[in-house]
Amino acid sequence: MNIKNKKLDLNEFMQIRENVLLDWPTGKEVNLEEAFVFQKSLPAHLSFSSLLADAKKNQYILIQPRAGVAALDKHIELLQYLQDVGTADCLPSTIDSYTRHKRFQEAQQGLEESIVEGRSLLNGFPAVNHGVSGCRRLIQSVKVPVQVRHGTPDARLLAEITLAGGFTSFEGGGISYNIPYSKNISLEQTIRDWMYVDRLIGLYEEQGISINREPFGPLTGTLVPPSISHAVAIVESLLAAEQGVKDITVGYGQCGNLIQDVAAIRTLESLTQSYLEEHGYTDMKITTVMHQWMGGFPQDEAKAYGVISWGAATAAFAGATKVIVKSPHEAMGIPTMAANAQGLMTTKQVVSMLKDQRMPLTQELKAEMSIIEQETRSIVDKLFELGEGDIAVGTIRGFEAGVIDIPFAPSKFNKGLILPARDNVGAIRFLEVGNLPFSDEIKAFHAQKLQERAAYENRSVDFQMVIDDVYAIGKGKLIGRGSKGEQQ
Amino acid sequence: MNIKNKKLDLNEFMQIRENVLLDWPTGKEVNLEEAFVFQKSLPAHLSFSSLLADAKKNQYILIQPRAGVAALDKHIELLQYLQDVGTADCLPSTIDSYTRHKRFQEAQQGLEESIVEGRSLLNGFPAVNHGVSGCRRLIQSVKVPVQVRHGTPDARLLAEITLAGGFTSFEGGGISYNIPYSKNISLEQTIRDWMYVDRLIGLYEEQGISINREPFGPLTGTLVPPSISHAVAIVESLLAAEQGVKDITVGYGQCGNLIQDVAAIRTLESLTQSYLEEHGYTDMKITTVMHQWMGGFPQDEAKAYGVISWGAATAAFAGATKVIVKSPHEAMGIPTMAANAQGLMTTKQVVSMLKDQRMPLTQELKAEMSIIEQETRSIVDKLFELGEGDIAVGTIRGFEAGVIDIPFAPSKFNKGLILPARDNVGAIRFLEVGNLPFSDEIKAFHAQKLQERAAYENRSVDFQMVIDDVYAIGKGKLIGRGSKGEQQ
Amino acid sequence: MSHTIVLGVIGADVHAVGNKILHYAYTQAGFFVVNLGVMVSQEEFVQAAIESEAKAIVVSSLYGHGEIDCRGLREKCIEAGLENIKLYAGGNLVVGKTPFKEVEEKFIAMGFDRVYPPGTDPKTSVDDINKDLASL
Amino acid sequence: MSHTIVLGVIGADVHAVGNKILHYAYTQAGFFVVNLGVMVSQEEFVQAAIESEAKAIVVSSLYGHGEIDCRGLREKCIEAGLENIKLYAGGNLVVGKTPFKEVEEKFIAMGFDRVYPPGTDPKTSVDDINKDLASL
Ligand code: B12
Ligand code: B12
Repeated sequence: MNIKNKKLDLNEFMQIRENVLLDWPTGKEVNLEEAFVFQKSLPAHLSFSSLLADAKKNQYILIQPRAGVAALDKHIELLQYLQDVGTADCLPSTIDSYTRHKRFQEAQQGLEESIVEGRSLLNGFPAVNHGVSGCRRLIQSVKVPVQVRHGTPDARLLAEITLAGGFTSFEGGGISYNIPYSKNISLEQTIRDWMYVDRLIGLYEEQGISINREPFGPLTGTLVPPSISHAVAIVESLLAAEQGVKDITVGYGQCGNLIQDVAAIRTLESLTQSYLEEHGYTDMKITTVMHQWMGGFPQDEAKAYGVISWGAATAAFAGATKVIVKSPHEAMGIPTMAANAQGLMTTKQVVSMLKDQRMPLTQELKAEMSIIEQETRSIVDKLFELGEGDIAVGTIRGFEAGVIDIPFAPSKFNKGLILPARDNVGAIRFLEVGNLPFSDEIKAFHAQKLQERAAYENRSVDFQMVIDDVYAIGKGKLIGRGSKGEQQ
Repeated sequence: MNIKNKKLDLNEFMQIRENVLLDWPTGKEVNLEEAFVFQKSLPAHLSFSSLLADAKKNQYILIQPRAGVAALDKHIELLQYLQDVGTADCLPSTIDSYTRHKRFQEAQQGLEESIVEGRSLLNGFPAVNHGVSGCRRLIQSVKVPVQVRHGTPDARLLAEITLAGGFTSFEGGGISYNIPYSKNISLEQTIRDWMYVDRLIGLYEEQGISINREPFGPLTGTLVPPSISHAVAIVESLLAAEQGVKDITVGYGQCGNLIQDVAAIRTLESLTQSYLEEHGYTDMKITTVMHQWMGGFPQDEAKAYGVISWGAATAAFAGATKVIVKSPHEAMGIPTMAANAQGLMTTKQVVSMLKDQRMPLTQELKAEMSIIEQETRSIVDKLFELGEGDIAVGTIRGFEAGVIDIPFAPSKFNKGLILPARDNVGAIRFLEVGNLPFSDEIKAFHAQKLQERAAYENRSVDFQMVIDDVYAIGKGKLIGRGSKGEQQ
Repeated sequence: MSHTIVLGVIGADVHAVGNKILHYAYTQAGFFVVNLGVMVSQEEFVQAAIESEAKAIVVSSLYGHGEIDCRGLREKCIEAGLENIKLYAGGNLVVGKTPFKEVEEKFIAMGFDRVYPPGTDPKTSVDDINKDLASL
Repeated sequence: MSHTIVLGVIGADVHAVGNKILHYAYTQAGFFVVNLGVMVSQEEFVQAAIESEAKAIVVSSLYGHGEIDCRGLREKCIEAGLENIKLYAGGNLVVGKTPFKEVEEKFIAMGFDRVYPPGTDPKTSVDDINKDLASL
């Protein structure tokens, strides 16, 4: 294995860079020195880092949508609407799936057809095709910071263009944008490509331009137990920090059980902080983001509002710095501008109403936090062990060994042995632990929790339980019970 | 004072009854013996008592809308829709304001105009005008129990007609449907008139027909501190029990601070139970109902969904037996059928998702419960003292003395000295305690809580704070802060 | 100048909260407020206006029957010799969420001078009243 | 009879959850399932159908690009000699919440035999497939 968690040599970086910029004609618009000047010229209210720091300090919760359409004008209109009507505190540009797979030619075709048809045929904003100048027009049309949100295994050109274009936050990572988002790309490849992205951001940091980095927390969005996503978030934070990233927002997708979710957000912040410090990255700014339920949604809009609100309430009780908002159209398709703003307004109402209420540190919460901590540490520590101290190497070996494993992931580089299911109060537990390096005690804990539920429902602990749980929220429940114990 | 908390003599009751039935021509349709037969003929799934008992036993939460239009056919259509599309577990018939004030002639006119115009000019269902036969047609058109919801100081004829008509639950009480709902009617009058209603229900109980009674918990719906509404609920339960009522659902309007709301629902049940037992009513069935936020709503529908959902979540965490649901049209007007069903569906999604999560009994919760208990007991015990053991007499004297006092009430029989405001985490405290018989310790507690907030907001504790709090939820906040500490 | 205005909630309507706040707001704004509270009949409004020599009647209706309750108020004022009195209405004037334009037209046709949609900030009307009464 | 069907998520789409559940459901229903997983090209679908002698191709598309990705699949099948193969499509086939009628027409016009709206229960299609393949 020819990889190391080591800051990329600047010359090497610059060599790779030449090729990266050739991937699509807009690459040649990027000039780093000029980009630094441009970023420095941006007003403070367009800086994601500043906004996050302010929210963390003053304990309010930022709300952010997902949004992106093909045409630049329409995309600007969309973001302005979400800012003005939706009262979004910060904005995204969600990138289309062709761009995510560097199929820039198909993206171009989709973009052109979209302009002709007057509706977006792409499921996001093709930032690379719009180039640096297009991005700058966008950034200068809004009043709040804008982040690149995507799902791109190789995001090097995308990062070059969008950062030069004035975006101040970049989502993703070598694991979180590979395993849930691709099939055949090796982790070695994506970790390496994301080192490039992080190194690039490090260069901006060296210029005093703080660019926020957000590992993608929810992974496959479907019943991911907190320790799994925490482990990934911590690894990606360590990798990013090594390349010079200073401002990190670690993420988590809401599970639905309040105590588990609060415990998850609290431990996510403390564990990340602690691993970074242990490894010598002491000047980091850490914040958290909670994603409202990322799995299947109910089709009915009124019901979707219920799910959205519960996500908002959870973020408030947990004290997340930011919450990513779903829309009432979630189950049906990419939301209209109006539906997207509605999700935001519902969320804003709830997070502002609950702003001053935090969950106190009860026995139950402590216990849940301790479980998550133990599990996360056993995974991350095992990765270090496998990598003989190198977390990049360890992570690749870890995925090979199934020591870290993501449920429902499409990637062939993921072992796919674990199965999650909900316990009798809806917390997500392990039905199959696969090769996760958990203690017998922890394994017994999960088995017992699921047994409790199975006994209550008078059924067996099996794959049907997993399926029922995958469908549950879409069908108006949290736990996919059989007939027993259900409200009609 | 010529009143006593004593079961009405049957002869006396029958004498009064003759006159009651003369109030409007439909009164003569009522034949008690025949009504018993009819009620007994109804299937179990139309019984409110049975449904509440099942929900309490199996720990799920019933959802119920408010709804009523003038014309019978339209009202039936409305209720069927709320049942089928809205998945309401139980139904209401909300009575129009003319009927509430026994202005049956105006109700008749409104009803006729409504039929002509093809839209409801009345704000509810004029059950008296529709008579026993109209009510029966209604009850037999639906699959779940139906309750009379109103706000009627003198509900004697309304009760006669609706109970004979097959309704199985009746909301209200001599205090809760007087002080918030009228201006010039004495408590002596309404308590007496409600003894009649309770006695009537007692007669049904004697026949083995259990009719559920629900004192109206939220009162003026606006920043009512829990101990105030608890005291009223307990008094009305005692009065009802004396007349032979056996099945009581005590109510409470959500305040918005989760711990306070959970504490309120838990203590409401335990205190009611304990007072009833202390006074010899030992075979009572007690359940609870929580009303989603009863004060001013935000006009925007997406924001209203947020408020509705937060109410649903609170009901679930508290473990209320039933939750009364608002609609996204709340701030604007009586909801359309569709908007009403939407509020229900949002609520159903949230209560079923959270069905298996209850708030554990933490230190914070215990402390809040203890405050509510102390306050409520000091009020109720003082009322017994003033009444020299008779709670009817004591209540009337208590209102005169301001020993019990309801904020923002229109009645001239209410002292109106107390003022509520939110503390720094949004719990409702007393800014003015008026003549409430609280210990110095409790008074100091409230003063200190509001001082804390005032210090945080750098303002003084005054009437402007109350106004700001009245507007707050409508404006997207829980606490009506000045500029300080607000999310923009 | 301290204008005298009559304030109240018309009909069988008991919504008292907004009325208490309007009372406070109008008093703060320097008006002399005759507040009849809730459940006020047309006759009581007219009587109070005569007795207090008020220049304006501010009617609230929240509960949905405003349309029925307000009909004829203008005529009663005229009969009582209050030809020039200004009539204002606000609140949730009709049953159900209704485009405000329709509601406004309806109430203007009934003889109201100004009509306000649900949840109007009292301040808005203070400015209007000051303007309207200055020209009397 | 154990029909062979080819299953996969077309294009650059990585939504894997529904695919895993469909695989399970179709296997339970007695089909022999050739599951190509996510990110499957038209060529791969056709190739797999030829190799496995499948009678039906079940295409999922969730991410919104279904419209672009599915164009020409019928033609590719015909070119490859699979004149009679049944084509099914389901998922969130187009970008945005769209009346299903429109989507259905679009995909039928492209040569699909049956089209399913978002969140269709796999069971629905099991019955349809059994019916359709019985008549072959
Ligand atoms: C989980 C999820 C993700 C996960 C996927 C993880 C993974 N690798 O599997 C993550 C977070 C990675 C993700 C990414 C993206 N997603 Co996504 N995702 C979802 C979500 C929330 C649930 C999907 C799911 O698993 N449902 C549960 C399973 C059981 O149901 P299902 O997938 O619908 O499949 C069932 C049925 O549809 C049916 N079915 C499917 N195919 C067929 C075929 C036939 C013939 C039949 C009969 C039935 C059938 O049976 C299946 C089993 O029951 C949906 C919205 C929703 N449904 O609530 C959005 C959604 C599908 N995603 C969407 C989008 C746009 C994306 C992204 C482009 C952008 C983004 N938001 O980041 C990327 C795409 C990446 C890519 N290249 O594909 C959109 C698609 C929009 C559209 N069509 O207009 C949706 C609808 C959300 C939205 N409203 O915006 N997503
Ligand atoms: C609290 C409340 C109650 C309390 C009232 C307690 C009390 N005695 O005061 C209770 C629970 C008792 C109650 C009862 C009823 N209510 Co109610 N209630 C409300 C609620 C939730 C808030 C009202 C409030 O206090 N707002 C806060 C104050 C500050 O605002 P406001 O009242 O709107 O007043 C302000 C403005 O409107 C404006 N304003 C008012 N008048 C005027 C006039 C002028 C000229 C101007 C410029 C401004 C102005 O200034 C005020 C101060 O800022 C509203 C819905 C809402 N707004 O969210 C329903 C609402 C008003 N109620 C309604 C109804 C139907 C009823 C009932 C008939 C039935 C029922 N649901 O039980 C009974 C009626 C009883 C009766 N006979 O009147 C409906 C009216 C429907 C319609 N118009 O189509 C509403 C809109 C709810 C709904 N959507 O169904 N209610």
